[in-house]
Amino acid sequence: MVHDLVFGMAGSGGDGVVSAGESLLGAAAAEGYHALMTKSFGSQIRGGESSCRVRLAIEPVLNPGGVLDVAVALNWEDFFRFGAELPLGPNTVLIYEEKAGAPPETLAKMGAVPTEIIAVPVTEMAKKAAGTDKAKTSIILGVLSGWFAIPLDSIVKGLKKKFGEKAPEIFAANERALASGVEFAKTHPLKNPRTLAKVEGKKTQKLLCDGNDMCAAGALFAGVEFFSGYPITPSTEVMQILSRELWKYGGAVLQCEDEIAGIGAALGASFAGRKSMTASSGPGISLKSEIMGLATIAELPLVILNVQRGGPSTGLPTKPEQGDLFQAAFSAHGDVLRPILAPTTVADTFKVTIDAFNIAEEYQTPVIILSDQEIAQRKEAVDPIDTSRFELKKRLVPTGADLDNYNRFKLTESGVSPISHPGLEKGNYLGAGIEHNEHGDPTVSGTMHAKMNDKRFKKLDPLRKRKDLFEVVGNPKATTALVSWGGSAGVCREAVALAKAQGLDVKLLIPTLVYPVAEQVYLEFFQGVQTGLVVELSHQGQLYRIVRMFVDVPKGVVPFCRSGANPFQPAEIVSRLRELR
Amino acid sequence: MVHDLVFGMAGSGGDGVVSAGESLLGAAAAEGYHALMTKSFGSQIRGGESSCRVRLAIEPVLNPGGVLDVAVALNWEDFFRFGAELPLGPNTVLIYEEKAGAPPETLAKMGAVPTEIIAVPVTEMAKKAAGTDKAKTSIILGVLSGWFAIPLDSIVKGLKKKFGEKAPEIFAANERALASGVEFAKTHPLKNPRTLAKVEGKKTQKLLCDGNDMCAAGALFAGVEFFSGYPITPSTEVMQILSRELWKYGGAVLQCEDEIAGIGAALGASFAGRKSMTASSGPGISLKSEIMGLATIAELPLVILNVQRGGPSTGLPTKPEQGDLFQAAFSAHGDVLRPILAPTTVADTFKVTIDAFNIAEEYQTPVIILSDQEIAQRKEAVDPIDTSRFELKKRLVPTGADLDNYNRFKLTESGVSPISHPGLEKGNYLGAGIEHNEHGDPTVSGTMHAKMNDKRFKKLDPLRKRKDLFEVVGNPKATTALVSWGGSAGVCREAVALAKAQGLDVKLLIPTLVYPVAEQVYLEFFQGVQTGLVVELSHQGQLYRIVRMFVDVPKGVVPFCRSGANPFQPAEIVSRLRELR
Amino acid sequence: MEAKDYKSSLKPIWCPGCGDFGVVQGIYRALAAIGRPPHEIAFISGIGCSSRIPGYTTAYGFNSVHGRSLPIAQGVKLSNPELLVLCAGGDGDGFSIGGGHVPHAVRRNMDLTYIVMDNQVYGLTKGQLSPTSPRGLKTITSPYGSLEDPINPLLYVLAYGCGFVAQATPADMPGMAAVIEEAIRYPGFSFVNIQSPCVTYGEDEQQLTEHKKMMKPLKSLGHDQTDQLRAMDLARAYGKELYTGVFYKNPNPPPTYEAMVKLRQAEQAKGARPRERVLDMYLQK
Amino acid sequence: MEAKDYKSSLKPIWCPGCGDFGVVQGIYRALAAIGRPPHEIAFISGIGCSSRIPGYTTAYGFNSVHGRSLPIAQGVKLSNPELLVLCAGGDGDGFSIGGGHVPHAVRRNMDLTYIVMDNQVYGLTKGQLSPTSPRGLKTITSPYGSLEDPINPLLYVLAYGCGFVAQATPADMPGMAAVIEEAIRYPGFSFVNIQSPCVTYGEDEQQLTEHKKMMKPLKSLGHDQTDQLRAMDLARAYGKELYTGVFYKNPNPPPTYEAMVKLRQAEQAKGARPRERVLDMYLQK
Ligand SMILES: Cc1ncc(C[n+]2csc(CCOP(=O)(O)OP(=O)(O)O)c2C)c(N)n1
Ligand SMILES: Cc1ncc(C[n+]2csc(CCOP(=O)(O)OP(=O)(O)O)c2C)c(N)n1
Ligand code: SF4
Ligand code: SF4
Ligand SMILES: [Mg+2]
Ligand SMILES: [Mg+2]
Repeated sequence: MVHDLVFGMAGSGGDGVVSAGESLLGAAAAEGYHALMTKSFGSQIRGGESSCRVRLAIEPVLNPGGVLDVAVALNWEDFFRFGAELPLGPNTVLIYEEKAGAPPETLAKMGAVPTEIIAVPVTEMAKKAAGTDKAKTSIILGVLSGWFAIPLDSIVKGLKKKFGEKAPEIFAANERALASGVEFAKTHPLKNPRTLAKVEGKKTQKLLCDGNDMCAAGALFAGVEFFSGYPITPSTEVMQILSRELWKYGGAVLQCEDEIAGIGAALGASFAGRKSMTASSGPGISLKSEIMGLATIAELPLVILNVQRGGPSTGLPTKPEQGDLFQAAFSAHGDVLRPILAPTTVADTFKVTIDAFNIAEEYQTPVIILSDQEIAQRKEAVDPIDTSRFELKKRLVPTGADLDNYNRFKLTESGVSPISHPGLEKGNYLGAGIEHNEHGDPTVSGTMHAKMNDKRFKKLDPLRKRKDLFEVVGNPKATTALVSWGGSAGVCREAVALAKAQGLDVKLLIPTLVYPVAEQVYLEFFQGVQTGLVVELSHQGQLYRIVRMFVDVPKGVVPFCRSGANPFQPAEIVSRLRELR
Repeated sequence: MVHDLVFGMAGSGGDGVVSAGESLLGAAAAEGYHALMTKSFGSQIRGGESSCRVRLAIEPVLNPGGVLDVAVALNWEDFFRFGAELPLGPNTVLIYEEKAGAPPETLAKMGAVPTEIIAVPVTEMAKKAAGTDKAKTSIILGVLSGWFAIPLDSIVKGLKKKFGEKAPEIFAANERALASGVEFAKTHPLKNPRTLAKVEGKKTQKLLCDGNDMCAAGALFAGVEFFSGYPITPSTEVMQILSRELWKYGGAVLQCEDEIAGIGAALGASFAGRKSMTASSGPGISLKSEIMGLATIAELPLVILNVQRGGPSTGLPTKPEQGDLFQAAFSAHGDVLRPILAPTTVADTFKVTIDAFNIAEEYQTPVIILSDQEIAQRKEAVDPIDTSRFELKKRLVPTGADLDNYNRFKLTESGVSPISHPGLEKGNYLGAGIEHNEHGDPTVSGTMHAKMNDKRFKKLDPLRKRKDLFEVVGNPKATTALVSWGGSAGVCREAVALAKAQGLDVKLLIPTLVYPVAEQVYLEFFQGVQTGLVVELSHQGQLYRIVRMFVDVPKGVVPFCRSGANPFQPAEIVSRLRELR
Repeated sequence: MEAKDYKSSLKPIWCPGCGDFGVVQGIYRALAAIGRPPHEIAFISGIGCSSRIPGYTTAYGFNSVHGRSLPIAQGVKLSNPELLVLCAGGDGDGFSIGGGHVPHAVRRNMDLTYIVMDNQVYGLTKGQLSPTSPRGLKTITSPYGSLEDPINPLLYVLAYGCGFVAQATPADMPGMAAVIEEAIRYPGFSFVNIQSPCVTYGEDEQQLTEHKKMMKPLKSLGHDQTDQLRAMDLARAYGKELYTGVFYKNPNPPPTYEAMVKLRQAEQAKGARPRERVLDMYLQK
Repeated sequence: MEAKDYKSSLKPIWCPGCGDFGVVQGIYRALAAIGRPPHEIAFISGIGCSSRIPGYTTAYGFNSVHGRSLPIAQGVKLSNPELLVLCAGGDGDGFSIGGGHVPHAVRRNMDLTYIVMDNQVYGLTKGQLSPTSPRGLKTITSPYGSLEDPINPLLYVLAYGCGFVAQATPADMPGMAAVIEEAIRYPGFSFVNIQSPCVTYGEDEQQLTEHKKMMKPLKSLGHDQTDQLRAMDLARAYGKELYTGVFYKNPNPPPTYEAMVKLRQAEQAKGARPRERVLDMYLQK
């Protein structure tokens, strides 16, 4: 009986590996498991190799897991193409299509060789049971169900939903294939059997979605009224969902000619008084940087999503990396302070998106949501979220006295000044990228410039004191520490648990607000810390450097970072921690 | 007898204040003085208020100086418009146009009131002597020559050059105006006379130019073959000079439709094997950031000039600020390391530009020259530069064996691989923004990505060890320290001398290479340092923060920074240093 | 409403005699004729001498960044279709750095008016080549003369399918004001190219006195405003002839983008989940 | 030289049946006919499925960033006019994000050839609207149909004053190869719009079988290649008619930009100071 199973499957384009993964995910979700799935493709648009990882667990899962418990290779070439993305270990049950032939010696080279390697005549069985090799993956699902006790009827229900009405005969064929798979499992028991524990108690209906889905939903909940952008992997899905949904709420979506127009139109909408958003990934964000600076000096609310991918330049467009933090914090010219929020899980993306809109509107500033390809595109079965706990912020609109000889950029205590919008009588003003006086008129005065810089920075001070934008996991007294953000933070959460299980007491700081740097939060967290790691998926370790800018990081706390594509595994983090001490 | 005089003059557009300053500068240069002039205008394109500062000295001068020794107001309104740019002190000789009327109380408000305030009937004298008020500034030049012993014949020579042939009568009129000014000075001696000391020994013929002139000349000397860009204040002059000169050397200049095309064409030229350059200021640099990232991953040499101006966004386009350092270091997405060189004086800009081309070509990388409006546009009389001491670097081109199955991105010891260019037989390769293997083919492998990131960073290691890119001024054993860069470094040099004169022992570190951060250089410099300042003209103090990223800066060393427009004065730096101790 | 109600207290920093003084006058008059209160007008521009213009009106102004007035204006218009949205800038702002946005703004056909102050030079940056500078022009960045043909704003925008394309000059104030007014009243994207001389960096033959001599009102030529191909043919003379007035006006304007958006919002409204239940869209069925 | 000499060892990652397979074939043939050795060819592209094309040739390739192939290509050409410079990309790369560079590349008239693989969709990003997508098209980002008219690559480039404008389809391989060859041989900027179907995200009526039925060779219509206005008139049918072949070819091509640059370099050469004395230009006289 195990509480956590990680499956990995690879095949060529036609094999339907990914849809098999989705069936597994759906079935597990229906049974009340927490489940998570990531896909990976070759560079081909269609027909290339493809793979997926599916993780099922009783407890909530926060990352795709490490070494596979179960690996399925429909052919060896494609399987090995994914290398480190589908890691095998001695305890992995390795299943392969019989006609692919015995495992090549490549396997040995990969280090830890699975003790249990089983050939299944997948194609042959499919042809026999279903009369077509299209049913290959149903054979596999049957076998997995048989060996690991994945409830069969939920898989069947899923297939029925998929084919049921449209193609009853295809459904029937697949049902037969499933059965023959189960049969095979019965007649070929595993040497050391493993079955997945049942979920106890009532099963809550799960949400099936990825980080981009959650971002779009968060924006809709926060009351986004306008979205404009330009397609780019891996952020396009957000525009895609809003293109379907936003009209329903009286909003509009504009697919623009480029990213500059994308942020330009969004900024125009904000100038017009609307909650507004744009989205892109690294290359597009680079193009947006000039207008991000305009949003800062014009003090206009704007939410900018950057779903990071491997860089620099076009880089690795389909792989995760946390390499855009420097850009997010520093890309505009001049003195600019721009809040950056990083979601750490699929579900967290919903909350973070709402935070982003609230901060943008309350402080009249552009806010960057710094997501990454892995969180954005991994599908999870997560528990429904109680939205009643989120409050929504609106921008401060001038009224009464504010509007007698209205000063758009009034120097106030908080640094925030009431903001009007076209259509509001007596609120007329000149927005501009040129430095301005309180009224909004252009100025060349260095003194006024200093005052306005001061205002633009001061108004964001409260952010660094917001406890809800930081989380400490584990024993706050621990002298061994982890700091991590975004996708890597999910891995670190598990690392903390794993370390604990191994008798190592570790605490973890997760800043949702990655910039500006909250000195106090870090200083308190580092109290008494002797050793630690700042864990992030980038060559330079960008958060570590940014924290150093403002905080004296204990000598014993060092960066643990590497280039993107292959996310960290809890185990390697724990062993790295051990090396430190 | 004084060795250093700072003049300041202000008037309205028509008054010719600036050309008067130029006459002064030219005359001084001809007499062998070191001289420097800065101009400042209102936001009008033409006809607005204008002012200039001229500093004459026996010793080389490194900044426009602080409080004025001599101030000339052609009318009060315009004079006060420049506020802090034309600071008065008790010892300032304040000269004003009589018909402007007695100094308004604004003067008192400005703090230190000059003891010597003299009305000169400028217009009246001009009309009388020259028959036109166009000669007003010649009256003033005459007065100044009389009071401060600025050699008259050099001024006359200057005017002759200016009008001589073209308009002999105008020249004659101005000559009469000069004489009457001198006469006025004779008949109205100063309460406490001050005359400028003569330059001893033979007078070397001086160069009269500004930082942008020096940058263009440096590029030509370094062998630039292609320039493309888009006009923007305050960088346009570089394109302007190259548009005149580069053809002569068989090169070409392309004024593009925007900054993206500007850097795109320049990158194309580099891909084609040419030494290539683009130039802009903050807003344009923001637009260039995507292609800067492309240059990094494609490993193409490219020199990018950023003449900083006040930001964010359009900001203060005609004022100096050092606010684009973060952008220069971090603007592209992904993990990018891009050398940044900052010139500290007009003359230094020549050397730094040559360094930039050498580094770009040797290490196959984009290099940013981070100048600023003040250095770029202040005219100086400087000593000729011996160009024989500069060596020029060329990129490493593949030959012989390299070209059998050529690997463009070969993983070498140094990280630098031979680079071919279209036209070279057997050197054919695919350049790309996509991550690549050694041969240049696109890859999605995380392992290869890590290797290539490593290569791109490693190849720049030697830079941080280059002594010639760092300068230490003053007593290396001093426990009080200054660190400064760019235009502010020139002020700090004088602050060191001033401090010494006041018995305070201070040392100064000037990094020409501001990024990557040379840990060792800073650590050595900070040895034994108790207190100090990092002096820079930006709201955030960007160098201070960037150094902290990599170096443990002594607690006693703190930022001394402010928003742009008004450069630092040596005196305020020294007094700030005193406060620290 | 009178012209003066649209004039702000901000003193223009244009050079004495700059053509843009005339242009802003023409805009005051056109707006007065239309009569919308200033707070219902959004006036977006880029960067350049000409782009200073919103600040000299009492409308909501946005003097944004170089070349981006059109994308920003589209965001404003889509967010609040009730607003009267004006867009303005220079020849460089519009057809050099901003040139990529024009065809897309045109084809989206929102009801906004784009006014280009075409002075064949970069004024604010002190006199470099602009995309409309004549071939061979000598400037500080082309000391030996430019090597390119100028672009053709009128022909381009016609080719982009713009429903209202006109040209004007401050040399004919009533004519210019009338054309601006007609452009604003046109229900869709409208474009007016105004020959607005730069007295400081412009050429002599580009000044108002010359305009007075050169200008040929299209009306007087009996041009058929509804003939798009003929309009293109005439537009080809840009730079040689100074035609003023309307080159092309779509006799039956198609529905605007914002009108279609309103329809779509109405159609889709019924499908809206309460925002607090938005996540239900991902509930596993 | 034969076609195969221009084919690289890199295996195309295009979907089976993608129109771009045909396009690269046509380019191999055209290059073979011209016969320049691969190392004297620079092939620049942006980003997109189509922009992968340089990698499948043996030329020097530069698969740069989205929309910037033309500026980069101009830098290459000006730096080394002896090179044969090709530029290629998708409809989105060329007329959406890259659209601002096209008119300026055209008016500079360097001798380079720009090939757009027009599939009316964004392929690489998996099927969103492209600037040439027909009005009303439903895609993942326009589930209720697009609200814009498509742009018109042919008419735009004609309006920009391009000296050689043609259209082709891989459905007619010999015709396409011939047009590409003619474009490359044209001494100046040449543009070929190739209808290259996206089999994965494209519409049925955009596929090669349809092209075979629809295509109308302009030759067969007796179109006069030297009549620019008539060419524009025909180009207005883009999206309705599939005309193939040459729309316009300037009978007397003007000197190219690089030719004028060479002259200028020659004229100015005498004025060159020795580089080591370059600072003398600032010596106070
Ligand atoms: C991104 C960016 N690039 C360049 C500039 C510098 N710049 C300001 S205005 C301008 C062009 C002005 O010409 P035009 O648009 O024709 O307006 P005009 O001044 O002639 O009215 C330029 C190049 C800038 N402000 N921002
Ligand atoms: C700056 C930037 N923006 C967006 C993208 C994402 N992207 C890559 S290709 C592409 C468009 C592809 O369409 P097209 O140019 O028509 O080429 P096709 O794939 O259809 O051949 C987009 C939006 C990118 N790579 N870079
Ligand atoms: S420079 Fe030219 S365009 Fe600018 S304000 Fe002066 S006259 Fe007008
Ligand atoms: S997606 Fe379309 S354009 Fe891209 S390779 Fe596949 S068929 Fe070709
Ligand atoms: Mg202009
Ligand atoms: Mg396409």
